[in-house]
Amino acid sequence: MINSLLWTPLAFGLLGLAVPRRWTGWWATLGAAVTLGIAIALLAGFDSGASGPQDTVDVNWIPGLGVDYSLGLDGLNVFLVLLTAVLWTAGTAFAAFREQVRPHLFFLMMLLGETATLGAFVAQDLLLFVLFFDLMLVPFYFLFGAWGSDREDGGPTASAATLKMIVYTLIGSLLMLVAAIATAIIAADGGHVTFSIAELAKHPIGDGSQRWIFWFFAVAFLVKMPAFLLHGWMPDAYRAAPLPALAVFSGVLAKVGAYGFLRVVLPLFPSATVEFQEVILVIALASILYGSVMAFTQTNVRLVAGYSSVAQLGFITAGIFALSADASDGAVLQMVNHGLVVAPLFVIVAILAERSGSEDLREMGGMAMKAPVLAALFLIVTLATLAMPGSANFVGEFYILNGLFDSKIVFAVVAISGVAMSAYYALRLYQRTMHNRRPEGIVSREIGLRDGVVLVPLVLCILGLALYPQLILKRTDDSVNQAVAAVEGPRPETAQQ
Amino acid sequence: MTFNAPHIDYAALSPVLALTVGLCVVLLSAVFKPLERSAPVLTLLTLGTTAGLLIWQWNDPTELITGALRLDELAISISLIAILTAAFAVLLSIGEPAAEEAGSGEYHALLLGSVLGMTLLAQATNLVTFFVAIETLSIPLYILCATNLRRERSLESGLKYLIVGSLGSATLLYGMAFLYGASGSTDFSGIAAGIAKTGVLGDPLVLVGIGMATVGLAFKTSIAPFHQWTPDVYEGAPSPITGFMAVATKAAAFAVFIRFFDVALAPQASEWQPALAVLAAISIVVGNVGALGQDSLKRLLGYSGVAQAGYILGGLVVASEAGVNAIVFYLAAYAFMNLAAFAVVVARERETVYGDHIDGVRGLGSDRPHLAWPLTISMLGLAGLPATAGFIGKLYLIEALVEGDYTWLAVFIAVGTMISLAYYLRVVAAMWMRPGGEPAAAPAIAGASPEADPIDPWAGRRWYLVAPAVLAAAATIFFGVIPQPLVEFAEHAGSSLF
Amino acid sequence: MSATSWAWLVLLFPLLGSVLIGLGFKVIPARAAGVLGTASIGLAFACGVAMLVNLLGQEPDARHHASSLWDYASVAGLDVKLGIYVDQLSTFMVLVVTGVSTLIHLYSFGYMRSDEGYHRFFSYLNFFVFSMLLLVLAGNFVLLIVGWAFVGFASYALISFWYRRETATKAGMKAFVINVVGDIGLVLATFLIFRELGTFDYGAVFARAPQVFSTNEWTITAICLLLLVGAFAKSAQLPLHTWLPDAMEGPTPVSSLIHAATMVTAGVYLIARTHVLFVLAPTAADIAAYVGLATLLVAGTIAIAQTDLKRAIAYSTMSQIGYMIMGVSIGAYAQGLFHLMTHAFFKALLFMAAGSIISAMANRQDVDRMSGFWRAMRFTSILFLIGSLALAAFPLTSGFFSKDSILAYAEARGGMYAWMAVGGYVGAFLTAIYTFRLVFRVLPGDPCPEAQHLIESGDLFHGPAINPATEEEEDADVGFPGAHHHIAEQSKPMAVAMAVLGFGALFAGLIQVPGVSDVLFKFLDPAFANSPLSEVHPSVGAEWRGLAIGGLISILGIATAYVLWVARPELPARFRERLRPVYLLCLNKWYFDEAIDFLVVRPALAIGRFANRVFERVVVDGLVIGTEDVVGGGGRLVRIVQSGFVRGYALLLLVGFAGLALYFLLSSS
Amino acid sequence: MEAVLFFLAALGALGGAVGVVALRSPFYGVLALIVHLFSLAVLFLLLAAAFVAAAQVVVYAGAVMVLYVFVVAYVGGNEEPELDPIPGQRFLAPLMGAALFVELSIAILGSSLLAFETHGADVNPGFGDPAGIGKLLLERFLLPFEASSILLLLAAVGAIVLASRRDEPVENPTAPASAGTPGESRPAEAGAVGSLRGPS
Amino acid sequence: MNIEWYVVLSSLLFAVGAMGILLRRSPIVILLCLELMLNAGNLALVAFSKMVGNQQGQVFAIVVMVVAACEVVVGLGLIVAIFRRKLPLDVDSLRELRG
Repeated sequence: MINSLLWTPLAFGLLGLAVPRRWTGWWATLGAAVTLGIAIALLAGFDSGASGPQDTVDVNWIPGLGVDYSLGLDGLNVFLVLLTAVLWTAGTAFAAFREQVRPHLFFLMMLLGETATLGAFVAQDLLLFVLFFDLMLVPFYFLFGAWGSDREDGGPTASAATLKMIVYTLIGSLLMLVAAIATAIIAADGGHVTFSIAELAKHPIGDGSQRWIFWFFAVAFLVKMPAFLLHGWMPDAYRAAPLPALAVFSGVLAKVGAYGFLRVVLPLFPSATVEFQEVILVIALASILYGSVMAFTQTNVRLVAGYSSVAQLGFITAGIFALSADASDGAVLQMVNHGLVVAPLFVIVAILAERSGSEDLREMGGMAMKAPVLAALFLIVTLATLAMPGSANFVGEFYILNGLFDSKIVFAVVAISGVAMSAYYALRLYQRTMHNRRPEGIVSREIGLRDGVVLVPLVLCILGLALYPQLILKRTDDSVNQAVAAVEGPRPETAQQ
Repeated sequence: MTFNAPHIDYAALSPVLALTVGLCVVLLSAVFKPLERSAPVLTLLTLGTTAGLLIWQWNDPTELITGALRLDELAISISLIAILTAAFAVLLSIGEPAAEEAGSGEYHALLLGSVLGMTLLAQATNLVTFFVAIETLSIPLYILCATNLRRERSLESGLKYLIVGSLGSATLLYGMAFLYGASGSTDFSGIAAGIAKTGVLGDPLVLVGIGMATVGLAFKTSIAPFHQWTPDVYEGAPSPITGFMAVATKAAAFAVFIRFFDVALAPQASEWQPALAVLAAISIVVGNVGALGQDSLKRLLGYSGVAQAGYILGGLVVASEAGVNAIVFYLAAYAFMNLAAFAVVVARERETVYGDHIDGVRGLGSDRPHLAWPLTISMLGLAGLPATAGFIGKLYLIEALVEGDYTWLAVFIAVGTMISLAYYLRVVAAMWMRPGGEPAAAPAIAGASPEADPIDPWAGRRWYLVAPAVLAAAATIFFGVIPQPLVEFAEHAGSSLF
Repeated sequence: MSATSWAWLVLLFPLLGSVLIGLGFKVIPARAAGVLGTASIGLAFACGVAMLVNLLGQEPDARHHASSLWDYASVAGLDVKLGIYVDQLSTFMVLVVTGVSTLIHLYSFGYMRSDEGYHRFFSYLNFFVFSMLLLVLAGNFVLLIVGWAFVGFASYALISFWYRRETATKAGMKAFVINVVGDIGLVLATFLIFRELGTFDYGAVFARAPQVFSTNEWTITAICLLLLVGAFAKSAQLPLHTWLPDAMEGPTPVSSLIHAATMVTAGVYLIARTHVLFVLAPTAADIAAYVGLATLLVAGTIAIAQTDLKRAIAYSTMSQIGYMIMGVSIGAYAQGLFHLMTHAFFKALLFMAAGSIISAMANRQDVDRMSGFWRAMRFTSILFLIGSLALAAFPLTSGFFSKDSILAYAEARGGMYAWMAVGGYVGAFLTAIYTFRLVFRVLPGDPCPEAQHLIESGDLFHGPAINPATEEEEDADVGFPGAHHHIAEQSKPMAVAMAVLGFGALFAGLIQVPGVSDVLFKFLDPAFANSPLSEVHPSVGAEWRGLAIGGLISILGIATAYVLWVARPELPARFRERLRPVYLLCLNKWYFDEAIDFLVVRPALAIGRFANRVFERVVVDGLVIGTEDVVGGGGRLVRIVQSGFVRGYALLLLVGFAGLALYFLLSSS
Repeated sequence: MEAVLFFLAALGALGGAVGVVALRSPFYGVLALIVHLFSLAVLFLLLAAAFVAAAQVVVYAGAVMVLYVFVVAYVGGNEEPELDPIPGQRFLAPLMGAALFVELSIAILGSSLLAFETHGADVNPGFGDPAGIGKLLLERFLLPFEASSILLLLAAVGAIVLASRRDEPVENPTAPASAGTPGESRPAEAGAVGSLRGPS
Repeated sequence: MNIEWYVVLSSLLFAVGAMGILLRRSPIVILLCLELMLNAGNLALVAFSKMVGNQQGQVFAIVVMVVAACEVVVGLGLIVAIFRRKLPLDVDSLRELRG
């Protein structure tokens, strides 16, 4: 089951090479849809009571190196998997509706990206996780570089921006590779080397090693998010990226970083986590504030969304490093929420760009006039973005901040100011595009059917979650408790080894 | 006087004999012109037979001819890599102007000679054999590099290689002399016993001897700062030869490197380990930053080769079985990745006016996907991205390093890999993210210089160029996804030493 | 059916109406949308009444019920249900909200008829009512926050309803952001409550608070102050009031419903709802009272100087809410709510009348341009007068009784609270003056051109569409004023709505006349029984004395206004000369906007610009570029050393060898 | 007696070596090398390596040097210009030489191997005579011996490949009569390629 | 004579040869210098073989001579080829490959 989930996209992508150009997009969409079906089936069969991963697969992959091909679902990843499937279906469909140059390659890369991302989520073997984590970059390197748009203003070309992104993000993940291996070997301590996360979590390694290994992992994840000071790759890459790819990229890939903290760092390096809690929290806060501030001074629509994600990921990180179950619950919920919000946001950006021929806020406006439906959808997305109470995003942030408030009250108070700023930049984005006078040469056209079928389901997901966030929280809670068990409350005795 | 001929295990010697015989046959084919066209076939036959015999010998290690050779899995696996590479080189050499220049028979004979040198080197367990073998490996290469006599660069590369190479072997020889003097034996085992004696252990004579041996071997494996011949020779030599050199020479040299250091010099390991580690670090840095601004693909691969040698040397630094496994695995992976790249380079060299300039692959993605994919895969593999053999290889090396408490070197590998992305991906970008199309000025260049080789517009479709590229790329992916067979292959090699 | 199920219905209808109208905007004809919208609220009102009846059928002390639908977000110790809480307070609020809303929907049905966004308007309006009801019915703090934010959003949506108007969208943004600040206060308060009490549920919180907190300990004070932040933001109290005047950008029905009758009173409701906590934190309560007092005075002074009809009324709203806040925070809960109700009536009415007049003025709102509407629009003028009388607390009008009941309580409580009462009377005097300034400007005198046109041709004057705030041309498709405007004289629904409210404004006070009738307080008091302050009761005599003073002051104020603007029109100008600083202060609204702009907005934007121009370039990119330079430099170096001279290579090789040899020599024994 | 011989031979060897390095004309260089080789042969004799000495004289001073002489005669002993184009090489080279010598001799003299101080093991008269060496070559070192024969074969082939008359540049079809010197061909090519390089 | 002397002499010759490679630009002379270095190696080998009293060193020396001869042959071949190609016989002028 979980195998089919993982490999269906790639299989479709490869078979797609044989499909005539005109139908590649649809074939790919079908593939993504089938994956979505499998994901839903998995969720349906998911037993929120059971502890530990479910429908696992565990095969010796490279016995010589102690690497296993072991996958599994648990509360941490089940909804992220679902999110991935949903967003990819949407993104692929959105792309399929539009003319693509070299469609075969484009959709192959899209689907390869899905497989890689799913792999990173379901991997239960540390090294497998690292492998997929790195693999994710490859397809997006091609997507951004080959289908990206070079800037007119003499900024870096698409391929240059993409290269920057790849190198930047790989800095993290290669160091992570070293760190992962070091973890396993130190843990094995001369014995049989295993990378199984569950095994490694049982006997954490010594504090001294934990310190540097923790940072190797942390950097990898923080870059991916991206977090403050490590987001240098983001602006250029976001400007260059083709929007369908960017939607899934920013919707899902950023989460892998946050997910990694919960899946790997907290259970495996508890003492270091406790030790560096404040440092990471400071970074998270910086991301929140800086991202927000940047977001409300940006005029490029993509970058507003981009920096807002920086802020949002800051919240998620803060939630994880509150080191309390409720905050982490909120973090997981918020990962899903943010994914569901930012992807449609980019879809809308694409729609707006088509109508205004520009992605600059200063050249937009008044587009709601003839497009009430579009405006309504956009409005809902905006409200979710600014974590309007009543939206699942609010619940997520509420849980995060409440947990943070309990453990580190000062951080919580500072962090919450980000909420106010988010209100400002999100509304600003909405108003500057949809409201106010309409500049010359901007058409206010109602959203077409083809975009509708992409956008409406996503918005429905947002609304549905807003009504019943418990859906996620309930299934997540157990796994989150296990994840934070080692670090919650007093310093665990495992750390004294 | 009486002399009793040494016992010779002909079965175990058969690969070497096969090569020798093949060599002679090919050489004879050069004499009878009508036969000369069959030289490549004969060469392939020889290589095939040898490979078969080697696989047949895949069993417990056997000492040969009074300790001159030792045919064990390490030797066999390395020899197989060398032979595979040679076979690819033969294919790539079809229609290679250099081969016509030199005369197909001689050309292939020299190639076989070099392979012979490699197989001997991989088995050598005696200083004399070692030295002869390394020369048998090198001298034909000096010549082959220069065989494209019309190209000044070919000659230049040949001469440079010869001069620096001989300097290297002279140093090596002098070091050998010291070790012989200190231990009183030319056999590796004898040396190990000799220098392990108290009073000798840690003696400056021994250590400086080791130092000189290191220089010689580091030179052959193009470890910085003894790497400088690499970019020049790679660029100047005929591309098939470069491809052959890049992989096979490294493999053979590393084989003897391993044997010499892990067997003969094992007693002094604690001294040479740090030195080698530093050398590895240096060449990782030098190779990677050197490759950054290169426009010549072959030159770029040359520098990348320096960096890769640095990675591989890491496996030797830890002086452990895992390290040897890692080296052998990485060499195999490296062979596939490099060969794919060179096959494409050769093809583009022949069908465009750019030679091996990076512009030669511009827009390849849309013009010649069947070439673009192999090159892409090989670049991603060399960059160590997942789902390629390169990733597993790095994984293997890093694991060995961390186990051997050389984590800092592992970090160096990681950092180096990051830098390397900048140039590997530049090639990928050129293929997929730039418009292709032939340049308007093309005719102006063709033939303008006496050095320009004739252009073969169909080169991009020749089976003997496409097949190797595709095969190698496929192997790169295959062993990236299902590495276990290769891992076992490597583990055999390692277990045969320790 | 139980009270709670009625309550659920109360919530259901407006939501249903909003969604139906919103989704069916293409298929439902305009009129039908109006009917649907009004009907849904009407039904809600009906259910509210049913709820009341149901409650009255029970013991006064048993008149509170909680009910919940499903777990909203309940894991890891947090427990948030989708639950409501019904008691006298919420019932009362429901009735006020739905009642007034129904009428205003009716009014809008006529008033907005020719607006292009008719569906949108009713959808929003229904959504607002739903949110407001959610706010008052919420059974736990989280849901309260949800309702709290929803009304904030509804108000944003309706303020910037004419979204082509830059001023409107700006005002909307301002309102929203300030409201979010309020929300944050509320959220933080909730966190603190949860941290201390471990629950969000009203019942549990109010039950545990007295045991957990000792009076005036910092946590409870902090909680209350944070709650106050929310309350002030919503109820436009100093210093978070600046959004309210700008909110007048919205259509007049919106001003009358949201920014006069209902939403802005949410703060009052909040304090009343959490009175248990405030009782534990007297300091916070007093602060609230003082802020209320300050607001009512400041707003009064500002209102006198404003020339924009709607804004002037808006400031009056601020000051009236000041009374209520003061009331509920000194313990005059029932009185405060009483005033809340009457204020809802007369202020809604006042806005409706104003809207009718503004329509006649072709959307101009400058009172200095208005005059003579008494002759032009008799019906409207009468109701405008009624509203003003009630606002000025003219004897026997509803405002007369409600406002003075608060002051009487303050007096009765004595001490500094008595002085608050004095302040309240001063405020009342100001109120009378500015209210009747408007009256005397608009109604009497010879008709202004617009009024004249109306008298002669019998239909409305049509000027070019202008933005009342900036007096500049609007772009044509802004929607309003659409084909033509509507005034009460020509539109039945408007007239009906105004008439009903007029009745309310005049006689609603009679349900609570000291010594005569005690309907309201008797109903409400049990809800506040657990507050020691509810023991305080001014004697009937004291109350009547207060009423007398109040009546006198209001008449005095009206007289002053008459002198200033009718008898001796030159006086104001002279005062302006004489007291220029004071006048400017009032005219510029005590420079609050400027202050906030200077203290908050500019710094934030400056930081943003800095981050964008400097930090991002220098530091963030610097990291990247710096690395690139280092690596690239290394590359150049390597390429230089790779000089092509074979002897150079040989040299390097030997240098390397020498180095190596040196190392080995050193490491040799 | 032995010491005298040693010093003479050593002087000769050293002198020859220095001569090779110092003499400007290759031809004299060759002659100097021959001197060097002969003196080495003497040293070999002193070290009881008769066969090696013989081989030295025959192979080197005989065959190889002749080859040298032929080549020098063929290409003409052109003197190389004084000025060294590589900055610093002139000064670094002697420095390096000195450094090497110092390091090596430290290694040698610092070595604690006792045998150093002696004349070496006193060996039976048969030591190093053709019989002994031949026996070793055919038994112990059979393989290197055979291998070196192949090596010689390859070298010969190589020499033929490199030096054979098969191609004069002028016969080169692709090169017209204007077979320019390579010096000018590269800039042309480079320029052309450079002009074709897209902005990247 | 002590073995030391021979070995030191050989190291001196080795250094001289190396210096020659660094200094001289005519490929022929460079080849000669390579010969010097190899011969230095030979001297060391022979000296050591005397020291340790086995003949392996001498055999090695003989093999080295063969190797040296091969290198010479190839080197001279190259020189001839370069000469044929009408290129200057000066290693410094052969620097198209660089960077």
